[in-house]
Amino acid sequence: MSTLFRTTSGGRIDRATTVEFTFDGQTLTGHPGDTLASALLANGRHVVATSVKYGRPRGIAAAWAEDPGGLVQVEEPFPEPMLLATTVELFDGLAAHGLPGQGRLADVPDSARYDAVHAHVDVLVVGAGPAGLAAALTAARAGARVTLVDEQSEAGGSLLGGTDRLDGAPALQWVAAAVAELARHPEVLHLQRTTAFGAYDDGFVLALERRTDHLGTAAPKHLSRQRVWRIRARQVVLATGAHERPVVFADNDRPGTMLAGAARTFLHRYGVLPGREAVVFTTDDTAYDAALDLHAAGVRVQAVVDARPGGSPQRREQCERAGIRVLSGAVVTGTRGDERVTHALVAPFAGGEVGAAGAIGCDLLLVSGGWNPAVHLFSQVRGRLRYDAGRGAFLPGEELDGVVVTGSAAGVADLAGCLADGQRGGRAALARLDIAPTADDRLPAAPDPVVPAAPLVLWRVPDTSGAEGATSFVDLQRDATVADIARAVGAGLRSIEHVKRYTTIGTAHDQGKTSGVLTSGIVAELLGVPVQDTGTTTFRPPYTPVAFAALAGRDRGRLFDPERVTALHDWHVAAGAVFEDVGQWKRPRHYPRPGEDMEAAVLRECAAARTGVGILDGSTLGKIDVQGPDAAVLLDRLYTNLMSSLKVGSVRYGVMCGVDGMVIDDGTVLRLAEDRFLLLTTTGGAAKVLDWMEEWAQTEWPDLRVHCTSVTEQWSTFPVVGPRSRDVIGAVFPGVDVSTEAFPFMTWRDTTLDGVPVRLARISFSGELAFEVYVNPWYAVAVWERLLEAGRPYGITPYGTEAMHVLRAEKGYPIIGQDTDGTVTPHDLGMAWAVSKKKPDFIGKRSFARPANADPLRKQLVGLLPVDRETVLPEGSQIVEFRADGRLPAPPVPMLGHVTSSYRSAELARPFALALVKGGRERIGDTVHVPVGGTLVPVEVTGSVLVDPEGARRDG
Amino acid sequence: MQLIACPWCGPREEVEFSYGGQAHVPYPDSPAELSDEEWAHYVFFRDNPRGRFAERWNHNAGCRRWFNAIRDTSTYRFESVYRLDDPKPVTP
Amino acid sequence: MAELLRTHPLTAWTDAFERLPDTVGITVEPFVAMVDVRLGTIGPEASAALGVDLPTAPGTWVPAGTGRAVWLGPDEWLLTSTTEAPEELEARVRAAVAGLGGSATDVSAQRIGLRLTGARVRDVLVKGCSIDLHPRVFSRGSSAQTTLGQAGVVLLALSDAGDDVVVLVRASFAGYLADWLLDAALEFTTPIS
Amino acid sequence: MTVQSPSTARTPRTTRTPGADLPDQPDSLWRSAEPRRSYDVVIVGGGGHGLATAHYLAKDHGITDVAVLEKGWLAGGNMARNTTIIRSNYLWDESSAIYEHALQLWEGLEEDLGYPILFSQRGVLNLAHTLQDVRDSVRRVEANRLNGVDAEWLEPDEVRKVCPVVNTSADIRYPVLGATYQPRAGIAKHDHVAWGFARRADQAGIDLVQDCEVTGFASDGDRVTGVHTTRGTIAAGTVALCAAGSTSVLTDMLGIRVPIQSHPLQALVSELLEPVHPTVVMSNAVHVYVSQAHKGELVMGAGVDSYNGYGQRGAFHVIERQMAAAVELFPVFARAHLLRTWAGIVDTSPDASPIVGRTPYENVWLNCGWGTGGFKATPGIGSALAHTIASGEPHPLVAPFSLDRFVSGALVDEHGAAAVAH
Repeated sequence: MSTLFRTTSGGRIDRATTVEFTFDGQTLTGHPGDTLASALLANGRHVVATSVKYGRPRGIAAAWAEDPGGLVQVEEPFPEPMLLATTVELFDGLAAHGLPGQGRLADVPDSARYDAVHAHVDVLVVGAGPAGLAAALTAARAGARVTLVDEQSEAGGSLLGGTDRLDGAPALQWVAAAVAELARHPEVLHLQRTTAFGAYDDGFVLALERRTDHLGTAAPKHLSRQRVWRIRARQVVLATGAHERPVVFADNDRPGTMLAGAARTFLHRYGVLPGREAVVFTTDDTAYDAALDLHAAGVRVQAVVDARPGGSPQRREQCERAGIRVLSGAVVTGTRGDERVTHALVAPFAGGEVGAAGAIGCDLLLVSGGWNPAVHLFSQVRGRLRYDAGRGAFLPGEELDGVVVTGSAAGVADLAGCLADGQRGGRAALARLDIAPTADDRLPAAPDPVVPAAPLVLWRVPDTSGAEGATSFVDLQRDATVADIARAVGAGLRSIEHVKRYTTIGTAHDQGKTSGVLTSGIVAELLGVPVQDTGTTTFRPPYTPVAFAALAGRDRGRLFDPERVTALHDWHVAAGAVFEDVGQWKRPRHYPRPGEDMEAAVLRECAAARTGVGILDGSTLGKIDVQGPDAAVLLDRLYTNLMSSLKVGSVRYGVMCGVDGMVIDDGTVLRLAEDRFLLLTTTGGAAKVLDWMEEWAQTEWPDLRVHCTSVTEQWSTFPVVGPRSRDVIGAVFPGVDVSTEAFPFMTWRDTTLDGVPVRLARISFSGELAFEVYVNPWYAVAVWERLLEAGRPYGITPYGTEAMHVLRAEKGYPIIGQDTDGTVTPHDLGMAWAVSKKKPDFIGKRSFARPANADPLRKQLVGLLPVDRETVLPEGSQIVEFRADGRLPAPPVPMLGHVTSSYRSAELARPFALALVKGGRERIGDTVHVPVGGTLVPVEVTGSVLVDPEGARRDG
Repeated sequence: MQLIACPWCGPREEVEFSYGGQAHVPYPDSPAELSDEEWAHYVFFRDNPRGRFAERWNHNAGCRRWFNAIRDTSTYRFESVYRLDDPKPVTP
Repeated sequence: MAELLRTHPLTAWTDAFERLPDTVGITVEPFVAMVDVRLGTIGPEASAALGVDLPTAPGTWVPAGTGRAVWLGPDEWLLTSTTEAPEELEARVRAAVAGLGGSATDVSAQRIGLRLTGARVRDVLVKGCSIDLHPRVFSRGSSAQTTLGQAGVVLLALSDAGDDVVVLVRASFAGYLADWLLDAALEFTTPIS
Repeated sequence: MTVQSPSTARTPRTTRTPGADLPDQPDSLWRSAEPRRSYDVVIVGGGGHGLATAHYLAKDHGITDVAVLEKGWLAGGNMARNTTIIRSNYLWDESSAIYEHALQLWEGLEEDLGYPILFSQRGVLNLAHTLQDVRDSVRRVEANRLNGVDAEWLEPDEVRKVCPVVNTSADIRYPVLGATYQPRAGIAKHDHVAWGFARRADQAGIDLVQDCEVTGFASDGDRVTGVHTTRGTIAAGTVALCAAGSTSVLTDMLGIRVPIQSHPLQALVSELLEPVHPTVVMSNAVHVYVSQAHKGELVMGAGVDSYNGYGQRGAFHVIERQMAAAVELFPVFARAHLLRTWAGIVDTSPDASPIVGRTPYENVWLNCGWGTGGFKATPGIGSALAHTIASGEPHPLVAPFSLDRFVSGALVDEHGAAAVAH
C-alpha cells in the first residue's frame, strides 16, 4: 500500500528515508519522524483498536498522549502492552497491532536496562512549547541551573503543529535558535522525550526519559532504555500546555472522528492528510485554523459546523474567502459509516434544542469543544483548581510556593500571550530565588493576537438518535457513555467520585485526559448544579503510564538488595558452603561434603564441635562499642541484668527488652575498661540495637556521658568450639595461658598474633569449651587459616548456622526472633536469672508487673522429645493436649503453643525440639501431641536444656 | 517526598530519615509508681492529630542525630525543625 | 611464622576496575587507620591534644597530619592516619579526648575506601546519590554521609571540579557497591559501535 | 434480585476481550438522605464498616432508626482505596476467628446483598523467602487448620503450579522457599461491596447522610447525647465510631485516648492486561502484594509510609521499591505500566490488631485500628458490631479486641508473630 495520504512536502519527517513496519500483520511504510499514528494515517488507516466493552472499532482521535482511541500492543522489538499509537515513534522493524481492550505481557524476561538519575536545579521547566522555552531562556540567561523537560521528540510544543511565525519567520526557526541557545548555557540540561509524570512536595518532580525506544532494534544495549529523573527543583515552571476537549454526540467514537487541533498537527508536523473530505464541528474559534489549513492542503472541507448561534464573524469571513461553508447555530448530532465515518449528521441548534438533522458526506470529522489546561502536575502537588465557566475549564486556582504555571496551562490562549507569560513565569521563579533576570532577555515578535469570538461551553449534543446517549461516548477507553452517567445519577449518585466509579470513567489508560472535565460538565447538567460544585476527580501520578521496570530501575537481580558478606566469604564459597539469608547477610548454613545432604553435614559438623573442635564464622554478629564515664549506667538501664557490676576483663550475657517488657535482643557484653564495653548483638538485631541505644541516649538521657559506635565490621569473630579448642587456641596463641584457671569461662584476654592485636573470649553458645577469636578483618583470612592449620590434628571442622542452631538448642539457648516472636519475656524464656532484682528500673521492668505477665498460662520455653525417637517435628508445628484416642477433634482445637526450633541431635541420638508452651514449665514430664501431616505425634515435655544440664563441659 | 531539613546536615531526602513518633513524651520518673493504666498510656498511647504535630525524627542515613519537628499531618509540610534541647516552638 | 597477610574485600574486583577508562576511574584505597571520635565541645584544648582542628562545619573534611578529619555529626568525626597502626591511632586519640568526656573507637576495618576519578564521576554518582553534587556545592573539602544506591556511604570531595571523590563504605557492602558502580559506569565504558 | 441492563441500542459486539468489563450496576442505589434530628443509633463513618454495621443492624436485629454519617462521599475513604484482598489466615485464635467469620459471610454476601460484588475465591499465596519465614508460615498454617481455617503449606514447585508467573528460581536475591496458601481467600470489587451494603441499608430505611462531618459531641455525664455535625446536631441513643484513619479526630473530640496512629498506605494499578496472574500473591519480605483484578488490571499495594499522615498521599520511593520487588518476583511484569497511584489512611495499633468495644462513654462503641485488615473484615465486623450495639455487650468475636488489653498487657500481637500484613 502506498502512503496515499502523505502530503508532497513539509512536516518534520525525513522523507528521504523510508522505514518499514507492520501493523495487524500488514507491512506498511513511513518515515523517521513519524509516530505510529501518523504513519497509519498516512497509509489511510484510521481504525486501530477494538473497544473493551462493546467491541466497537476505534481510531486515532488525537495526536499525542490525550488520544483516547489508538491503543496498540507493540510486539517487536519487544512485547509491550497498551501504548498509544500517537506516542510510539516509528522505526524500522516496529511491529504492533490494535488492542482489544487488554494488553499482553511478554512471556520472557525483559533484558532492557533501566536507570534513575538525581538532579538538582534552580528552575525546572516542564514543557518546551512557546511558554516553556521562553521561561527556560529567561532562567538560563540569568545564570540559573535549569532543566527543561518535554515529552515530545523535539521542542516546539504547539508550534510543531501549526504555521505560526515569529520574528517574521517560521516559528520553528525561533524554536531551533532557542534550543541552540539553551545548549550553550553550561548549567542548562534540556531533555526531550522526557515526560514529567509526577509532582510532589518541595519541588520534587519525577520525569521519564525514553532514551532508546525510538531507535528500535538499533538501540544500544548498554544504555538504559528508559530513565527516571528524580528532580529536586527550587522552582518549578509548569508550561504543560492544554488538551483540546471534544464534544460528545451520538456515535462520536467512529474512526475518522478526531480533535481539530490533532488534524492540524498531523498535517503540519507529519505531512499527513487525515482525510479527503472533512466536516469541522466546533464551539470556539481555534478549530477554524484546522479547517483553513486542511482546505489549503487540498482537503475538501464540507462545512464548519459552529454551535454558537452567531458563530464567529471574522472566522466566517476567512472561510467564505476560502470557499468553506460555515453553518452557525448548528451541531453534529451523530455519524454514519460502516467502520469509518462516511457522514456527519448536522442539525440546527438553538436554545439547547436540536432540529432535524441532515447528513453531510465526509471521511473526517473534526471536533473542538474548547481547551482544558493540562493542570495535572499542578493538581498532583495539591494546587487548588478553579472552574472557569466562560471557558468550561479548570484552571490553577492559587499560587503555590515553588510552582509557577504559565502559558496555555494557565489559560493563556494566543502565541504572543504564551511567550510573554512564559517569560513572566521564568522571572517569577527567578524572583523567588533572588536571581535577577538579564537585560537582554528578549522575546521574539509575535503577530498581534486576534480577539476570538466568545466560545460556547457545550459538553454534549442532545441525543436525537433514539439511543438515549448509549452511543454518546464520554470515555472511549472505558466504553462509558452519557447514558451511563445518566444511569449513575438516576441511581442516586451525586458525587463525581461515585459517578466515576459507577461508570468507570477516567480509570483507563488515559486516566480521563479528555473525559474528566466532560464528565464534570455532564453530571452538573444532569443534576442541575454548577460545575464548580461538582468539581473534578483527583489528579494522581503518573501523568502518563510508566513501565514497572522503569521504576524498578537498576534495583534488579544482583542489585535488588545488597548482599552483605564477611571477610571470609570467598573462603566459604571455595569450601562449598550452602548459604542462608540472614537479613541482608549471606551466612554459610552448612558445608556439605560430596554426597552429603544437609542432615548428614549438620550431624557431622555438630559431632565435631561436641567431640573434637569446630569453627564458625560469627562475624555477622552485631558489635557495638560503648564508651564514656556513664557507659555502665546506660547499659544498666537497657539490659535487664546488671552490667555495672561486671569486672573489666569479664563477659556477661545480657537481655534487652522493649518498654513493653518483651525480649528484643540478647548477647554477650565484654567490659573492656571501666568506661568501655563491647556489646554483641544478634546478626539481625545489630542496626536495631544501635538505633535503640542511640535513641535513648540522645532523646531521653542526654546527660549521660556515653557514646555508642558500631564496630560490627571492625571485628571478625570466630568461635572455636569443642573439647579440643584449647589445644588449637593454645597452639596459635602460645603467649596466652589458656588454662581454665588463668583464663576462666566468661572472661576475655587481649593478645597479638605476629604483632596484630587479637582478642580472645571464653564464651560458649554450645555448652562446650570454646574460645571466640576477634581480629581486624584485614587479617581475617590469615587468622582463620592459621586456626584451621593448628586444628588439623584434631579434625577441626568449619560449621555453619544450622549446626550452630542445633548446638545451642541442645543447651536450650534461644535464638531471638526464632524462639521468640515479640510476645515473650525473659521469664517466659526461663531467664529470670538474667533479670535484675536489684535495679530500681530498666527498660521493660514496669511492664513485667502488668496483669497479663502474671498469667500462669503464659507460654514458656521448654524442650520436646518425640516419644518415637524418630520424628523431626516441623518447626512451626502446633501443640495440642494429649488425645488418648490419638485423633484430632473437630476444629477449633485449642492450641498449647508451637515448636520454635527442631533438629536431629547427634549427641542425643534422637530428634528434639524447643517450644513455647502454655504453662510449659508446669507441664514438664507430660506428654502432649503435635499434629504432623495427618497424624498426632506424642512428645514429652522436658526442660529446655537437653545436653549437659550441669554445665560440666564448658571448661573442657 | 519531603525534603527534610536536618538541623545539622541541611535539607536531605525523606528516605534518609527515620520517624520517631510524637515528641516530648518523657520516660516516666518512677515507672514503678505508675498504675497499670498510666504505664499503658506511656507505652502505647500517642497523640495522632490531624494537623500540626510535634514529632521526633532521626537523620539515620546521615549524622544519626535525633531532632524534633513541627509538621502538619494533613499537608505533610514541615513547619520547623528544632534540636532536642530547644523548647517546643510556641504554636501561633 | 610468616607475617599475617591482609586481604581486601574487593580483591576480586581489581581487574574490572583496572579496565575502566580514565573518565570513570575507580581505585581501591589502601587500608588506613580510622578512628571514630566523639566529643561534645571542641575547644583549643581538644585541638591541642589531638593535633588537629576538627572541622565544625557540617559536611566538611580537612587534612589532618597524614590523614583526614571528617565531620560526621555535631559531636562525631572520623580521623584517619596513613602512618599509624589502627590500635596506635585509637590509643593516641582516646588518650587525648577521654579526659574531655570524649571517646575514640577504632573503626579502621569498618569501612573501605574507593577513589573515583574522571570527568564522569558525577554522572555515575547521581545514579544513586540524592544529594546535590554540583561542584558549586560539593567541592574540595566537602563531605557527606548519605546513601549511594542502597549502601550507606561517606563521600569526600577531593577536587573542586567534582572529578575526584572518595567513597567510604561499610566493608560488608563493598562488593555490592563495587557491582553497583561498575553497572552505573557501564554506559560510559562501553564504546558505542 | 436481578440487575437490569440498560435497554439501549448498541452496535453489535465484534471481537472483545471476555471479562474485560464488569457487570452493570443497579439502577437505584441509595437516597441522599437529609439528616433527621434524632436516631436510635448514629454510626459515624460511611465506609465499609459503617455501612455493613447499618445493614446488619437492620437485617439481624430489626434496628432501622439509624443514621450513617459520612463526612465526604459514601465509602470514599479506605473502602475506595484498598487492594480488596480477602483472607482469614491470621495467626492468633482471636484474629482468625473474626476474619473467618467475615470470610464465611463473604461467601454468602452476593446473595445477601443481591448485588454483584465479584467475590472471587482465587486463593492467596503468602510467600516465604527466609528460613524464619518458613517457620512462621508453617506455624500459621498449622494454627489455621486447627482453627478450621483452610490453609496449606506449598513447596516452590507447588507455588509455581498455583501461580506460574512467580519467579521460583533459586538464583534470585531472596528465593521463594515456599508459601502458605488459603484457597478460599480472594478478592472482591470494593465499590460494589460498599454500595451493596448501602443499598440494602437504604432499602431498610436507614439514612445514609453524606457531606456530614462530625464536629463535636454533646454529652451528659458518661453518656453521649448527640452528635454535632456540619449539617446540624443529631441526637443519638447509641453512637458507633467507624471512622478508620480518622478515628483519633473523633476520639479527641470525646476526650478519649486511643492508641492508634494514622499512616498513609499506598496502592497502584496497571492497565488492563490479558490474564497472567490467577491468584493473589503477598510477600512480606520484599513488600509486595498483587492480584489481577476482574477487568485485567494488576492491583498492588505497598508498605505503610513511615510517618503519620492524613493526606491520602504517600512518598514515591515506596512505590519505586515496590516496583523493584514486583519485577524481581514477577519478571513478566517488567513492561506492565503503572497507571495510577493513590493512598488511604490506615489506623495502625500497637499490636497490629483492631480495637473494638467499650469506651468510657456507656453508649459509645469504638471500632478502629484495623490497619490493613479493614476491608477483608467488613461483613464480619459489621455483623459483630451490630450485635454488640443491639445487645449492649461486646460480641464474643470482638471481646478480645477491647481497649483494656493495652492496660492488662493481653495483646493480640499479629506483627510479632508471623505477621502477614495486608
